[in-house]
Amino acid sequence: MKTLKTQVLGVGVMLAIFAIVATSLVALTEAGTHDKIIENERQTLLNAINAVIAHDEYDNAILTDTLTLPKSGQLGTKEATTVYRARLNEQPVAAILTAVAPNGYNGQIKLLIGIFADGSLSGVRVINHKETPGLGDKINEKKSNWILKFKGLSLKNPDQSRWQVKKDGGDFDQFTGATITPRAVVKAVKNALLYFDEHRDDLFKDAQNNE
Amino acid sequence: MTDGLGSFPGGLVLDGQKKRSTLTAIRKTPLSKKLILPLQQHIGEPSTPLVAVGDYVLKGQKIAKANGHVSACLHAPSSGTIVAIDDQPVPHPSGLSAPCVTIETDGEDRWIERQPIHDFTALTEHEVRQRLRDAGIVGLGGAGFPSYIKLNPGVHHHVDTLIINGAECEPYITCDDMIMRERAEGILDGVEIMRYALRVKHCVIAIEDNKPEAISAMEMALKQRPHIEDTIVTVIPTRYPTGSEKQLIQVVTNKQVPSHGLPIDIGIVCHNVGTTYAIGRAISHGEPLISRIVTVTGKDVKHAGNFETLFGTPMDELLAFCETQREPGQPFILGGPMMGYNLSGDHLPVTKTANCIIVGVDEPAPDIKPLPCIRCGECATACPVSLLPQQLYWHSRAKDLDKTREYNLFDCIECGCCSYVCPSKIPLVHYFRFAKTETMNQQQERAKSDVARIRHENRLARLELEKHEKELRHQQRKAALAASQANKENAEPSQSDSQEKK
Amino acid sequence: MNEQYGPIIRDGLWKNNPALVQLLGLCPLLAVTNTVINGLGLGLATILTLVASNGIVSLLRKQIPDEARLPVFVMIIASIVTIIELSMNAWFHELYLILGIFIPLIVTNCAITGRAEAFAARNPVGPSVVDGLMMGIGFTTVLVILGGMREVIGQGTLLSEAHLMFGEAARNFTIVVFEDYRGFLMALLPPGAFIGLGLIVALKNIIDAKQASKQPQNINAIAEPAS
Amino acid sequence: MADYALILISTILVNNIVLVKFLGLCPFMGVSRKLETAMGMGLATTFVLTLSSISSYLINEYLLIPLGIEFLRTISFIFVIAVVVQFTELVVHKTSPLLYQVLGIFLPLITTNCAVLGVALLNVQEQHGFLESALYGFGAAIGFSMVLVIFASMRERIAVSDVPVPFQGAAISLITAGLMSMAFMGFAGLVKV
Amino acid sequence: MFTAIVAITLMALIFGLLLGFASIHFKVEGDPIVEQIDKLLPQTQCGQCSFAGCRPYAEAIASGEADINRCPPGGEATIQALSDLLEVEVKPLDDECGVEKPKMLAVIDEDRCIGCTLCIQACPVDAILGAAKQMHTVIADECTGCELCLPPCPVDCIDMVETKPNPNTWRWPDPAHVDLKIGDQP
Amino acid sequence: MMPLHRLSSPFLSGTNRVTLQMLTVIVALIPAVITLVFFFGPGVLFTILLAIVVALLAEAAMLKLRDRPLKPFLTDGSAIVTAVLLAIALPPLSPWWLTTVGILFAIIFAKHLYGGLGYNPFNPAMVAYVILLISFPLEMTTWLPVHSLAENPLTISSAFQMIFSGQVTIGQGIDTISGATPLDSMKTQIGLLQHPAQIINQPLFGHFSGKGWEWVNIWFAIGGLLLIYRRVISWHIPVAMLTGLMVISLITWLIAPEITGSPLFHLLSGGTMLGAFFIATDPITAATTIKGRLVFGVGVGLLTYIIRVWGGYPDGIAFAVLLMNMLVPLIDYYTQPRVYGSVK
Repeated sequence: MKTLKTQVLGVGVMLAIFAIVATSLVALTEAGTHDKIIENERQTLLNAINAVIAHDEYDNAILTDTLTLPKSGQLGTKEATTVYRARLNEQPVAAILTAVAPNGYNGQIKLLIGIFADGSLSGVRVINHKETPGLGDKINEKKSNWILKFKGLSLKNPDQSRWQVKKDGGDFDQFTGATITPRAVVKAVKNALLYFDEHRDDLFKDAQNNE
Repeated sequence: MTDGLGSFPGGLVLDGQKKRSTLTAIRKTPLSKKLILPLQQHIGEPSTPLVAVGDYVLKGQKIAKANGHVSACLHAPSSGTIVAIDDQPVPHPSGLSAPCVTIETDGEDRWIERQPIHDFTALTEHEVRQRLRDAGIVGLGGAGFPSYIKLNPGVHHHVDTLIINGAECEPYITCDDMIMRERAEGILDGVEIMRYALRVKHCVIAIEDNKPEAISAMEMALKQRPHIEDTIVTVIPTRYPTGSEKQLIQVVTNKQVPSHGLPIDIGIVCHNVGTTYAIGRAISHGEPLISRIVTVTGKDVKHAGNFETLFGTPMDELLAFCETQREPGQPFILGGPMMGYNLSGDHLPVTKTANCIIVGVDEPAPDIKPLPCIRCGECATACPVSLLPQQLYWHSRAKDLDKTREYNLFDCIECGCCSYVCPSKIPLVHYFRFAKTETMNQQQERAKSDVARIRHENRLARLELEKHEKELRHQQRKAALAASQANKENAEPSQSDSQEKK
Repeated sequence: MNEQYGPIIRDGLWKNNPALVQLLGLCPLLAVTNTVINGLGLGLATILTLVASNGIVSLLRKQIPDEARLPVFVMIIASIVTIIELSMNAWFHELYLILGIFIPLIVTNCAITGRAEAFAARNPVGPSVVDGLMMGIGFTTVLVILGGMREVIGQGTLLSEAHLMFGEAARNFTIVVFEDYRGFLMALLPPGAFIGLGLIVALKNIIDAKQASKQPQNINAIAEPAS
Repeated sequence: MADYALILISTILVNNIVLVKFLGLCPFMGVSRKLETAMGMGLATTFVLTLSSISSYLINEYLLIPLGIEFLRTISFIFVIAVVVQFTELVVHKTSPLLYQVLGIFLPLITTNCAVLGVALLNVQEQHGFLESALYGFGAAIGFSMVLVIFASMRERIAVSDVPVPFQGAAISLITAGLMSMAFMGFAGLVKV
Repeated sequence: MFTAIVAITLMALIFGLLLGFASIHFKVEGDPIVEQIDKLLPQTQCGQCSFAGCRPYAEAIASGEADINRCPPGGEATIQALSDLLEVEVKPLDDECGVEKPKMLAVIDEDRCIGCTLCIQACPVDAILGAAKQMHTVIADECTGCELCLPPCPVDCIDMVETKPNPNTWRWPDPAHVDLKIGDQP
Repeated sequence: MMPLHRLSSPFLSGTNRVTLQMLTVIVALIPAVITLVFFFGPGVLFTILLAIVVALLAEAAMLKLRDRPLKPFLTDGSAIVTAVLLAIALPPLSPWWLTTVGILFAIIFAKHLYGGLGYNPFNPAMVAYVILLISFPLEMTTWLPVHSLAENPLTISSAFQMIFSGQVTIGQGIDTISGATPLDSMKTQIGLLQHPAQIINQPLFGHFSGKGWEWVNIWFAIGGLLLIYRRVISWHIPVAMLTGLMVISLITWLIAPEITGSPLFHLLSGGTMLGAFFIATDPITAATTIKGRLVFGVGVGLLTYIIRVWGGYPDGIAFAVLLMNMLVPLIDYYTQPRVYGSVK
């Protein structure tokens, strides 16, 4: 019984030693890479934002100039989201919102929408979607330039009633064989613009409170 | 009289092809010069010869005795001299040879003294069975199971119904049809004896509706014996394989014999009409089983018909008697075209189970090689036992024998319905036969290897023991030596020391 | 030298290739091989892990008690993988995002545990490291071939997005194999991964059969180091 | 309630762990030669996968996050899984020798089943709560078992087919898996999350 | 970093104790798989597999040291059965070990036998009867056809004969050998 | 050596033949094909012919590669049946390469890699259909409106030109002459929260389902009845499948009429009848036991409906058939009939 116990103890101690060594090594690596990883993540986010608003159009630390929005039916979000604000010389330039088009062909389409302070679009990008490859996935900027065409449009250009795909009598192209996806995206962008219109002031106020 | 009848799943309606051999009455085959009698013409152990080469035997004399419970006696079909006891080609799918007794007949056809029993009720049931066993009677429908065993209800069973099988569902075969037409009286003799031996109440004589003459003959004969109670002729629809025992039981009684069980388990005994007739002859006339009715028919037979033939008669003589022109490449079959087998030659003896010889069929299976199975399921629809032949085929082909057993391979009755309907023309039954013999072979080998292992282990244990004993002896001897030396040492220490040093 | 390492090299690269013959490590193999670069990235990570784990396991093989063998192996491998994961996160961030969950899953790549069990735990460091390297290269080769196959058939290019791995300079590495190709989408979707690997395995079988028929009766001279 | 049902449908059919997510392929290819063994493997995996997704959730939530050592997630999860497997083996062995006979040989294999670790990591990635984690693990395991059993039954049939020689064995199995995964694409869009 | 090391070490320690405890407490005795493999081998004890009998070979298979295709007497059927049991691919018989032959039976030419008992000692299943200086004979039913009695015989009086089939031991021919190409015109 | 079928009994043989069954299938398809041509123009015929030619060539090539005799397998008709079924399922103006790729996958991957006739676990035509559907969703979901709706019906030569060179002679592009199938537009418009009862009043729809489609489906059903009458297929699968589809659609229709069309709409839309009588009944890939066939059929019906209504693809027949194909070994295993004499 005694040997049995020592044996058990031996295994345990052995494992513990290995654990100490292994964890130390891992922890050391972590310490060495920590800052770089944080920086990477920051850069990735920045890249995403820069896709919807050119980086020379603002000069503030956009990643820290944020505001948390509660979930909103108009934006299609089901949880709180973060708004990034772009400013040039302390003046509001644009807000970058997250919106969700709930009625894609295969589910939700998550969008990043940049809106200039004057209510025109600085850019739209799809972050996440499950649309049918070959049909609906043309909303991805890598597959087609459809999504790029939003840049510069606003609720007046074209007129609010024309914010529909051509098939429904609007101004926006649909894809051959797939109408649902572009329709969902157009609608989501339009709703985001409407939201922006209503909340413009709230969206740009109080920059100092965030860090 | 069709109400109350059951039916089995699947089955086929086949062209009977029976007319050709029922145009003439049963004829006797001429006595052959040489009769070759295989020692095994039945299911079970081969019989043991009672005669030696050179012995003179009389017609009906017992020349070989049953060897064990499941076995049958063999009798000389005619008088003559034993000229050989050796291996001869026998009718068997393998075409191999087996031990046979050969009699050179003297043409006198002299009977041994017969002991007819006029009132079988004077005998006990046991004595009846004993006489049947001595008379060498086996099932004449094709299987050749010793009949006396099937007439023994035993203490655990109560037999309720005796079924006389006059279905004869296979195409071409008409020997049962003809025996019912011509020898209905004799059959009823047998029925009475069997009813007595089995102490059974009901008796059903089942005949397919494509044999109206046989039906009326049996009904007529039955009317003339009003004392036979509770015995009826039942007409059943013609559908292959109604004549198979288990299927017949299902049709007549609407009951199923348990898988791996016997009809007697559900209180039913079933005998062929030919067997029934032979039982009647054996008791009432004291004649052992020495001949049977053989149907000789087929495209290439000029005078097709049924022939009462002594066992051992070479088939070539029988075929010559009905002027047969055998064409090479044409089927030459013993038994029916659905379940019979190819004969390896024509110089083979007629045996107890040889019910029909077919020389050339009218519509043979076409000469195309099989296509792969397309799983159409026709075979499963046709199977009278509700098996899934295409699954069995699949696993037989892959030699996955365990799986074939899982799919109930051994319930297959090899009736051939599946092969017949297969659109790809796959010889399914052949695969099943192969898988069955392969399984049995494997079981035998496994049993043998078990024995070998035990023997090997015993041997190892024995060697170990011997080695151990040797060592023990060695040690004992050493110990004894040491002890004796020690003794010596004790006695004369200095001497032993010096001795050792030397 | 050659005698000792020859069989190990042949084993890893061809005869006992972890992906084609042992069918190990299939999860990443199928999941990340949309493009050559993805395959290459994960392949390199796997090579590193294999070499390191084989080396360490072999180094410590006498110290590890038998009862604790598996947990220790797992721990060693998990640590290595975590280190690699962190490094990739730091230096190949975009690739790291694409490969996602399959980097930590290298831990459960049976090819790695398998080699640790079957080879490294029984052999000295030198052969173990070579074995790890060869198995890794064999695995990576398959990753790259499958990635290439799917990329060409699926979108008509090769080496697209090479910058994820080789930096910005590699952006124009991309080779457009078919101009104006409409793309055979299935190759990029899950079924394409399975079918593609199936075809590669069959191709290996065909080549093996060809070789066997060319040099008949090559007696099993090469001792097989326990598989 | 409906959300939970959707998680199940999603993990079993739409995002099947094997055919869509490419996890657990080693046992999928390795233990699918025979139907009975596939069933045993499925049963064992279901048990372990459910249990380990629960326990890794607990470890993550109450150990790693509070201590701020998320970077040790992989190590601790694989550890937890190894222990859960060992623990299962222990319990089964003690309580039901019969079950042990069925599951025994499969249990050690599960440690290196990437589906188990994968599901634990996915749970974290998708920020599932306790019940969601458990359901996600259970659904994934059911999806795994279902596909494994189906695949095994198909392989039994293919094993006796007249497959061209170079394709026999692994190659045709992979192609079959591919066609299965293709058929499963029919479920795409069933759950619009 | 410190917390990390402490946490993981503690975890490892606890789990290590648990595993160590389990591994000792629940060690499985014996290996039933050897029995099952042994059951499938033909028990000729012929040693063609290069192991000293069927059981050692079974043990070697169970431990993964030997392949399943080293048993010529068992042939294809045994390989099939083993592959089923162990769930590995079927392989062709290793020709290093020998080729599959029909079942053989040792027969002693009694005229030449000098009664040396060497064959009796060689027979692994005790299937040879006889005593020193007396003629020996083989019990046909027990002979496994292993040929181990051939080399020791000083006068070469043992012959291996093929066992002859009779209608009772006959098997229906394998359909696979009858039609080689499905779909061919005859 | 004696041929196998002469080696042992039975020595008689029925008249049932594989080739005959396949031929009957093709004959039974003719009325529906004529209807298709009537409604969707001559393109259908070109596609069928192209498919047959490619299928026979591919079959011959594979047989040659596998060292199998050509004649019995080329004449068994199975390749032609596969070709015709796929061609019918494809859009009427499919470009030639679409048909060719599909047939190659059907014959090579789905059929010959598994060992050719009789061994394929998946229905080859449906494998090809799904591969095309997920790879080329655009081409595969572009249908012509029925003739009577088109402004200028296609002539034979323009159809030929479109299939083989991709050139459109009339109008500006394929967009102007093509559109979605009734099933597809029903789904799309329900997505727009329109009520099925209104959708069905649009010009694309006829009495019960899509204009033209209902007739095509009815003729497929009539052809199928011929197959049942000729005992080429048994009634179990079609009846079970249609019952399954009808029951589930009836239930949803009664409970929630806003989510999809009526049971009749589903019975007479898309590939329902083609699937029920010609595809799900393919004996090689369907269940073989009686009970199994019922299970199989109901499964195909239910899955079809589920995929149509809730899934990501407009028609679910092909996926449903493949999914049930996968289950066939299990279904067969668990629905073995009770063998004579066995208890339960």
